[in-house]
Amino acid sequence: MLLIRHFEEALVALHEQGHFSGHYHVYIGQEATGVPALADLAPDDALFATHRNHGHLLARGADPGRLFAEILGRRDGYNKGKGGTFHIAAAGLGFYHTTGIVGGNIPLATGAAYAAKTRGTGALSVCLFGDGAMEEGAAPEAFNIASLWKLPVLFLCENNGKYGANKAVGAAQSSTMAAYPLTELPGLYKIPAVQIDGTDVGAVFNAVSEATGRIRRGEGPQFIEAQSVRWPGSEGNWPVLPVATNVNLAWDASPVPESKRDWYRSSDPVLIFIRELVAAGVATREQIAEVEKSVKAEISQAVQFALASPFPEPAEALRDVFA
Amino acid sequence: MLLIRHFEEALVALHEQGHFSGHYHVYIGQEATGVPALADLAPDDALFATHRNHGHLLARGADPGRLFAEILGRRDGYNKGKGGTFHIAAAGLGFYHTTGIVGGNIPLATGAAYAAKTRGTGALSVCLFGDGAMEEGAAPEAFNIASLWKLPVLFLCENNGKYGANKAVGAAQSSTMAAYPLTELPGLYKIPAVQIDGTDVGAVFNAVSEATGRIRRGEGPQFIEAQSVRWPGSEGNWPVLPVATNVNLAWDASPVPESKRDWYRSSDPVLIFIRELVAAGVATREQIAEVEKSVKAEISQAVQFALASPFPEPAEALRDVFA
Amino acid sequence: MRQMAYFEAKLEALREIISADESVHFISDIGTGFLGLSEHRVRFGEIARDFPDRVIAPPISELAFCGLAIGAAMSGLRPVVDLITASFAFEAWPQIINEAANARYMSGGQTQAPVVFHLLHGLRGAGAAQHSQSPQAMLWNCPGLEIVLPASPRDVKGLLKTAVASNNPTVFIDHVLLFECMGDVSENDAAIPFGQAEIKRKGADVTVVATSYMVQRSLAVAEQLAKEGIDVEVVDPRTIVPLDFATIMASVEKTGRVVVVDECHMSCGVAAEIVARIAESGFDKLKAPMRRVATLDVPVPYSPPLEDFISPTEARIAQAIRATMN
Amino acid sequence: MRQMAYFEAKLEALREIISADESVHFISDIGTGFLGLSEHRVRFGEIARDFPDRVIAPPISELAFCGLAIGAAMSGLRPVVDLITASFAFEAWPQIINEAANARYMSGGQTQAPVVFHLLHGLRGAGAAQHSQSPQAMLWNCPGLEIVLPASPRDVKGLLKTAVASNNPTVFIDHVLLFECMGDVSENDAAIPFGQAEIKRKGADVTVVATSYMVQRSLAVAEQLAKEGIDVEVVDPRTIVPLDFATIMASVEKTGRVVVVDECHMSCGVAAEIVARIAESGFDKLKAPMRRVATLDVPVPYSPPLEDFISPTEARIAQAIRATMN
Ligand SMILES: Cc1ncc(C[n+]2csc(CCOP(=O)(O)OP(=O)(O)O)c2C)c(N)n1
Ligand SMILES: Cc1ncc(C[n+]2csc(CCOP(=O)(O)OP(=O)(O)O)c2C)c(N)n1
Ligand SMILES: [Mg+2]
Ligand SMILES: [Mg+2]
Repeated sequence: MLLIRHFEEALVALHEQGHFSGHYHVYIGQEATGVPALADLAPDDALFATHRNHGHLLARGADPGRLFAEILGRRDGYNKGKGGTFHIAAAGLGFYHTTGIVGGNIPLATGAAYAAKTRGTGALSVCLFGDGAMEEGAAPEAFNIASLWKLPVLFLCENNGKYGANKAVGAAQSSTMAAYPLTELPGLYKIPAVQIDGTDVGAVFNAVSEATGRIRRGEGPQFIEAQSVRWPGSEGNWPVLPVATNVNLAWDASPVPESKRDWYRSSDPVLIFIRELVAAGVATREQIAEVEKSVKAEISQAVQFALASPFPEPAEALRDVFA
Repeated sequence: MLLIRHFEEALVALHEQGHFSGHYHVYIGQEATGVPALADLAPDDALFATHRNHGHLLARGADPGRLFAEILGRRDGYNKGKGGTFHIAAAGLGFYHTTGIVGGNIPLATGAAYAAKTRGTGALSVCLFGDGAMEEGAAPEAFNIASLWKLPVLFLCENNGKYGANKAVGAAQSSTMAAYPLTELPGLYKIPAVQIDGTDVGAVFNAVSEATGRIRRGEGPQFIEAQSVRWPGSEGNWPVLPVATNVNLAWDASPVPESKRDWYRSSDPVLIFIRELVAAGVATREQIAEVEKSVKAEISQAVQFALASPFPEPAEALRDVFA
Repeated sequence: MRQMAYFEAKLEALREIISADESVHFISDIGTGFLGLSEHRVRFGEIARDFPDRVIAPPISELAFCGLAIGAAMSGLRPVVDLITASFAFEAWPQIINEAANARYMSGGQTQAPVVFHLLHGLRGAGAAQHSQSPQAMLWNCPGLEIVLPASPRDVKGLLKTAVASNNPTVFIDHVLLFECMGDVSENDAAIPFGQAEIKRKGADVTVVATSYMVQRSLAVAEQLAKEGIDVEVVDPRTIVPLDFATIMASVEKTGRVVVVDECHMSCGVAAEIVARIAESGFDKLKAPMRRVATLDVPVPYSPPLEDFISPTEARIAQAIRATMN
Repeated sequence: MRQMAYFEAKLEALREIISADESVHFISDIGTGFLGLSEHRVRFGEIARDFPDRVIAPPISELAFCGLAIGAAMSGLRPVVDLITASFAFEAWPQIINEAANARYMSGGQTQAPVVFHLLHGLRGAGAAQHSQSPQAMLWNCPGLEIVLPASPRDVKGLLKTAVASNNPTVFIDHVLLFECMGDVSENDAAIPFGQAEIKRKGADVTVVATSYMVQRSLAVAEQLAKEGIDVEVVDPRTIVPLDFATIMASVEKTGRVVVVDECHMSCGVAAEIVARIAESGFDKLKAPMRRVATLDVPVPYSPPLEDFISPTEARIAQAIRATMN
């Protein structure tokens, strides 16, 4: 989780320094969903992420250097610089295809599950998407098929809009959806669906283990809505850091500008987890600070790796269209 | 209803005689839905039908001669022969656009309702579609918007698959749908939804009046699922008449080939209604036979009109692309 | 050599393909699969019956079932999806254009999606505006898709085999009016490699480049015009991605006269691209302006004489060929 | 005459349009409407604030909200829908291609759908394969849609007005890299009729037909080449449906040399159609083979040097122009 946080924060800095220019999205605020959710999967499970994929890749063990390199468009990036931030694929980790089209991965993940089931591999497929994807017709269409054909797919909807736009109706959506809670839509298609606190590592781990267990026992698709509170750095179209995270914020959020302090104080999943670890006596503050130190060193090495990686030769653009 | 029945039966004959060649669909078996449903609408209400539109047009008072002419590709057809059976439009009757794309009219009807609401005309919009359309993502997407924006639209789903393909799950769908009954999907989007017997004229009339009443009082979209049993003449890809309907079948179905007799005996909405009328003393058998006679005369005149109508000049093909 | 009807060759190919490779699945309506509204459509049911675990009928959810096929292809299957009428492929456009076509490239070559989308395109008679489309030009404008347009019994069989064996997403675009066409198909007919045009008729005076059903129509016109002393060469690219431009150019160099016949709408259609390429590379070989015969730029009307008027008919093909001779 | 930035002219047009006609509704995100990711995007919020009943933000349901706009247009409104990135228009393809484009025709002229779809197309810098598409060629292959490609502050304002006033479905395709471009816009700028090309630069040696952002790029190249003694004429069709082919041909007759520059992928792109038309009608006027400069036929890569390599850059435009002079 700390690795993801520091990765994304370093990325914001790289963007501000002009090392890459396009639109991008960070996973800050959702670390407690991705990390425990992907902790327990099998090596041949397939994963389909979205524009907000960096955290998923890292949670699955991706090399931060090659991730940075991809986002910087460099030759050593996972996709040779061809995919970029929206499309990071790492087939070796089960990320075959990452889409920038909202809802686009829901049919694809359902298809990977169809392959797993009919080939009898015992693998499952995980579809990671935001609450916004529930507004696309692709979602109910794919839920229907996944349910009818009892496909081994976990739909993991990261609703980062808790207390969001639709607060008025008491729901937790980042945008306009009459069907809430979001679990009702898959539920309608007879897909077991639960809503959980996506900032609670234990809750996520348990819900995902339970769901994947059911899937592997042949019970068909499962749906989890993991709620989190939108990180205040993503209010504009480009991420802006309210503060550089360090583990001490877990006990003293005063370095955060007041208007954004609340989030760090009560909704930041990384800081919540740190407090939990310390409270449970699993680690001391000092140990955690040590971990952070080594994470930061790893990130800074990874940044160096990426910056040192050359841009691909221009003619590389002509390769990989067809087999 | 008799007019629709005899229209469609005459059409099957015209097809068999080679007067038109394309794929087409008839409304036989659903007459008790379309007729009462459209009986009570206002002149400026908008209607959006599908490939199975002939009955809707007739129920709304379309001229059978011009309908036949359209289906035969003749100059006097409602669309000058350009639309044909799938696309009969009659703007004067509120049929602006009839689509052959399953689910395609659901967003369109929602849009007409948006126009009616924002222009304050007091009109509503009626979307007529089959159970199959519920499988297209266009349906939930449009339901969501119609509900959020409280649009004056009646979604009238004609489920002609009662005891159909999905009998196994106890549902009434013509094809594969995990979300049943069909009323649950609009219900999820907070659209009031009822399931009714689409072969019961009174039930349809009451349900539609109630729904349109609510819509006109500003309560937003409403959904009705009208169930009917698939006519056995539509088992193949082209309609085939098991028998030429005449009102006497209401009391004696023996002229129908045995394998298809059941439908005429218990599921034919036209014959059901005739028996009701007689039982209620509203009409005698003889009066109904008289009506049928005049309907048949009207249909045969309409056929003559259509056959006498010339084909459009070829260069007509170049007109009506742009204003 | 066996004489065989086109639809029989197609069915034979489907059966051989699903028999030979466990990873092949057909996602298709059982009652009409791959044969649309033709009277032979029920014949697909025999295959479905013999491979019940590998032929599956989806709901009316083109976007999702095409996406499903793409995802399954990424995970090791070779799904063949029947979209029936080509117009319904628009429902799945986001998955075909944004996902399938880009998957290999965006991933830097890590991922492949060997899916086949099967469509029936074109003017089929009274299909009207929403059931007569020819999306091959739109698809050609989207790099990353192979596009196959068979025109003979031998080609439909051989190209279908190559399509399923290909490691790329492939759009297999067929035409219902070809189904009754007869032709030679050898017992052990081999797969036909993509990117190999076939000279369907040798001729010295005019090169006609035609695709799909227009190949058959152009051949008929060529016979007619032979009587007028015009010797037409008919070149069938068979696949437009990849395109065997060398064979086309060799013919152009020989004849110096070009007509391109294609059933897409005219503007930005397949004929536009072929004419543009020849204009760029073969300008000095041309003895006369090139001509395109395509569907006129109006939505497809329902009424037969109107449909005929906008269609690339034999009369319009003949007229275009004659025009190049003046 | 006022000098004005392109995005300002566009905002001014939007405000004037919604002020002038009660039946205009904007279906659009409030925070970014019509300006995509440009830094000025929040400026649309001012209009939304002033017309709260006629600017409405839809869910992420492109298919439904485009269909809604079409249906509303059939019932008397003039909706303008912002699809943001052009690639998202594929989600609404069934409604745009099958419903909007065919409505008037299929109904035999009874129904009209005066809707405007607004898209931002093209290579915008690191948009990668799914956020850089240029769907205008696909759309041109679908009769029934007007297609507008503005390239200057005056044009964006004048053409937007005509688009909304038009009784046909219109696709308004803009380019975010034009937004900072400055130009003259008169206070009471009139609507610019569709189907009137503009000679953006007069020249005697080579005709460059360019659209959208490629007009600005071609103008820059023309200035460069003037120093080499090559006098380039830049013709901007401004709308491709309807197309002012007469103005293009008049220029071709004068220069005898043609380069077409367009940001669609090459095959079946806009440049293909323009080259094909000239090849058919202007064959005897040409002194050299025509050249196309378009996006190379590969998905759009993310990395800047790769994106640049496949893009219709100034260097490639200049090279193509020089090639026609030999
Ligand atoms: C089909 C499509 N429409 C619109 C967009 C533009 N877009 C990018 S991210 C986004 C919001 C998505 O919200 P959500 O799914 O909740 O993901 P989050 O960004 O909150 O993680 C939108 C609308 C898109 N990428 N694809
Ligand atoms: C998008 C799309 N997919 C497929 C079809 C082919 N098709 C025509 S009618 C039909 C069945 C529709 O079922 P339903 O909506 O229940 O209507 P019914 O024919 O039963 O009245 C299908 C699949 C189509 N017209 N459009
Ligand atoms: Mg979200
Ligand atoms: Mg039905």
